[in-house]
Amino acid sequence: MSLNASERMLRRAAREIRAGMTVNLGIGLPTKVLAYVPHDLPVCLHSENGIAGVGPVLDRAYANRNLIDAGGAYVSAIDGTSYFDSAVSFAMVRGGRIDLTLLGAFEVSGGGDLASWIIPGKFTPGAGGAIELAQKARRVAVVTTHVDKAGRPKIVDKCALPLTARGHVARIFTDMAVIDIVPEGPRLIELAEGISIAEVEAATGTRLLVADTPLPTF
Amino acid sequence: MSLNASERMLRRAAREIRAGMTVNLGIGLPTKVLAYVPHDLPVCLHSENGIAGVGPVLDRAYANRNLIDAGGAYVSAIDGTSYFDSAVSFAMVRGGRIDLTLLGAFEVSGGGDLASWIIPGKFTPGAGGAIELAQKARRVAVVTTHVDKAGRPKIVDKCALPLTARGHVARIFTDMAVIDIVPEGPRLIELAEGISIAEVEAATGTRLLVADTPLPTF
Amino acid sequence: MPLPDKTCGMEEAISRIVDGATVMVGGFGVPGTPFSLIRELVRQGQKDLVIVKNDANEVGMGVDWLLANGQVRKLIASHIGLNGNAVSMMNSGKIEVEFVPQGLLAERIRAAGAGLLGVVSDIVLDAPSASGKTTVMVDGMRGILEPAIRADFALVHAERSDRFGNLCFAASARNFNPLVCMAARHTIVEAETILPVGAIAPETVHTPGPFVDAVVAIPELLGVYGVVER
Amino acid sequence: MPLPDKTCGMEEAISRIVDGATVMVGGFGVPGTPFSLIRELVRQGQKDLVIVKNDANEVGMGVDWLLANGQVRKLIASHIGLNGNAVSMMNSGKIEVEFVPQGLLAERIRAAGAGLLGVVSDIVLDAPSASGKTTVMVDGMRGILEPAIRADFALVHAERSDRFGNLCFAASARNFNPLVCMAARHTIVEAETILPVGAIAPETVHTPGPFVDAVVAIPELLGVYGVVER
Repeated sequence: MSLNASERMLRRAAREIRAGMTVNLGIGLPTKVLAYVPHDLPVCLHSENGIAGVGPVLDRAYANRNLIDAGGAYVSAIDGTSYFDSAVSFAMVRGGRIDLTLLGAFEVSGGGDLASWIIPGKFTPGAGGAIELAQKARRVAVVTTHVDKAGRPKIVDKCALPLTARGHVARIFTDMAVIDIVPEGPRLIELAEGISIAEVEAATGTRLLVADTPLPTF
Repeated sequence: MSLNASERMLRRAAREIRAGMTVNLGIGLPTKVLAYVPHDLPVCLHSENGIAGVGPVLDRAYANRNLIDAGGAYVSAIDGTSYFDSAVSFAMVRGGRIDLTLLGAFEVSGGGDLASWIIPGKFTPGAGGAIELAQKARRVAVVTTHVDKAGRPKIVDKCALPLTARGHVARIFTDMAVIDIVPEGPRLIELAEGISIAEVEAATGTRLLVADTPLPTF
Repeated sequence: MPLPDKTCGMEEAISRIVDGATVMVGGFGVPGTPFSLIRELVRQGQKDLVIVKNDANEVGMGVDWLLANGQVRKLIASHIGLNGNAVSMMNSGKIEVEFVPQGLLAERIRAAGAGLLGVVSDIVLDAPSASGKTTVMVDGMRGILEPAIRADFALVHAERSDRFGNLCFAASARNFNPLVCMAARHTIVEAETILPVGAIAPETVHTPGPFVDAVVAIPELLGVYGVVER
Repeated sequence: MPLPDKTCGMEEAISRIVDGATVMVGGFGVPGTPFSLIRELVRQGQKDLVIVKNDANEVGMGVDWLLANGQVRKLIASHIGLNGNAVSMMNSGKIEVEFVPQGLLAERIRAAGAGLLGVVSDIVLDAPSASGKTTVMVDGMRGILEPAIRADFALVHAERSDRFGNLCFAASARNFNPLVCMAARHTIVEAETILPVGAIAPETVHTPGPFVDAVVAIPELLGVYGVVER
């Protein structure tokens, strides 16, 4: 993935974050989306360990030893930040107060299944908070490279790995395309600049729905 | 019930409250016990609506409109008072953090059953917090007149009214006696000054266990 | 990024409530009861409401205004003994009343707020209404399934709110307010003081802003908020 | 009446923990982890412990000291990915690990603290460990019974405590600490500052004193409490 393609993916994903939302960003690519959100957009960032109104990550020299986000980054408070315990934090998640979560993925299926938490025998750190976020946020979108490091499609017909959530992903942002999960299946809705439909189809492990009309690019 | 007998009952019941306890006092006679607790005894009073460390009742002129106890009395804060929501308050109750509750009663059975919340067709205000206190405080004691206004025994073989809690009452303080509920049944353990065992037995609606040795008086 | 501003006019906020809605109301007695929001709900006159509140206030106060105005179909409460009107209306069948022990009421409301289907308790209610309950075994112990109590709207009284809806409650006025904030699909808060975002220290917030949808200023602190003279 | 004084020596407080006990530990990563209490537990050497904590800290920190000292039989956690030792010990069978999704871990601990037998959720865990779960119907919806997680002891880190055990936590160091305070039969708190009773404003208390059994002073704020350098 070229730096340019990655940047455009993040910039496009940032448009998913709208004024007034409470948003939870997963570790990795989703967190990087933040750099592309307009600085004056009124949004509340949530962190699973018990923060609403998460402020910018600080340099170690300025860090507060008692203020980390769920990914372990030393974050900061802003005007209106609040802290709460982990039961309240997940009440917010399961109770439907997270309007949007952007999550990373090992695999996403055309039916909106997400695998992101375990690779049996290889990567078994535990579920953390991803399962509840993926199953309970009002809207779940995935931000991921279109293929893995070995060049294999990450968007597949059926996930081989244990699921984080079944059928909850609404949209996928990759360095090649934006794909919506609709009742009929995965629908290609936007193309990265310079990428053809055929290239996306070749890099995708499931059949995509494609409109007859020209697709917007990002 | 003579004033003197009532006072002695309350004074005796006050000895049930020991240093270090968290205590919930029911409305009515139990609340009046407080006047007989030594002022320097370290005790934490709990109120169901969300107070630990309940301070003295204030005159209306000095009342805080936002600070009432579960009985609606305008109480005060002391050093170390805390406020919390009603779920936390009953977590304290059901979770076993109330060491003692003193409750009023319509009827108490020899098996430790308590009826105190409803008189079908007559008094149906709802359960309030009494049921959880009576079922979950670590120790439940009843403070009540030995007979009702019509002179009928309040300590009975079997409660006729719907129960607040089954078999949870450990001790009963009345104006005539102190009765412990033990596995064998209700045991008379103390007598009010000037009251005979026969008088207690005559005023009690169930058979009492009485030791051969002389009983202490209060 | 700044936090969203949720301040809203009283009339607009209450106008979102529709006939037949389930409305949770904070407060235990007077403290924490959102009298101004209730008064506006009486003025607008939505009907067939299911009200969930610890108590029915007293005659001539708060929930009693809704009862007197014939807006309440059903009341879910823990204790209504201080409101003789409510008891009469229950006894004459003018309203349906469902009693829930106080701590279970709090917990079942919180369960909805926590996105749970319910909780399992071992509290036994010796009343005909308890006979239909489902029992389940948990770790070898018999428990009673207590379903979550959800609401369409919550009406809340806060001492202070910032414009994002971070709330602080005064003393025992906290009671059910943080719970109903969580449990309703749409939470409307009246605040004695509305502060700029950033004016409430992050560690001292009682209810975090994400649980709140609308923050409404109180035009005047009605006498009913004061110490009750009996 | 004054409130009881619960201050206690570190050695005495930890000596109450017996071999085989279930011990809940507050903290999410470094913030809120009671390193000083854990260090004393390592010094005293109680064995066969079941540890309940969100994570296993990192190598050379906190829970890892207990693992390295062979004191842990089982770990109930949400995520141990930052501690390679813990993952290795799990994979080689030296410790048993039970994973619980983070919010359900919090909620099941809270359920114990609230005197409930369990909660009913609709969160599905796609793992072999989830296959033995009981399903129940609640209001026509299928849910999964999640039993309360109880403990004999809780170890808690507070920024401030008064001598009665009213606690305040700093920023994101709150996390699981208020929950484990509630869920254990005996709660031991280490506090960076111990204040006279009355020094904490009643509205600002995060965990009320009745949930706390022992308040222990920290002799020195070890380096491990600081910002982690990677």
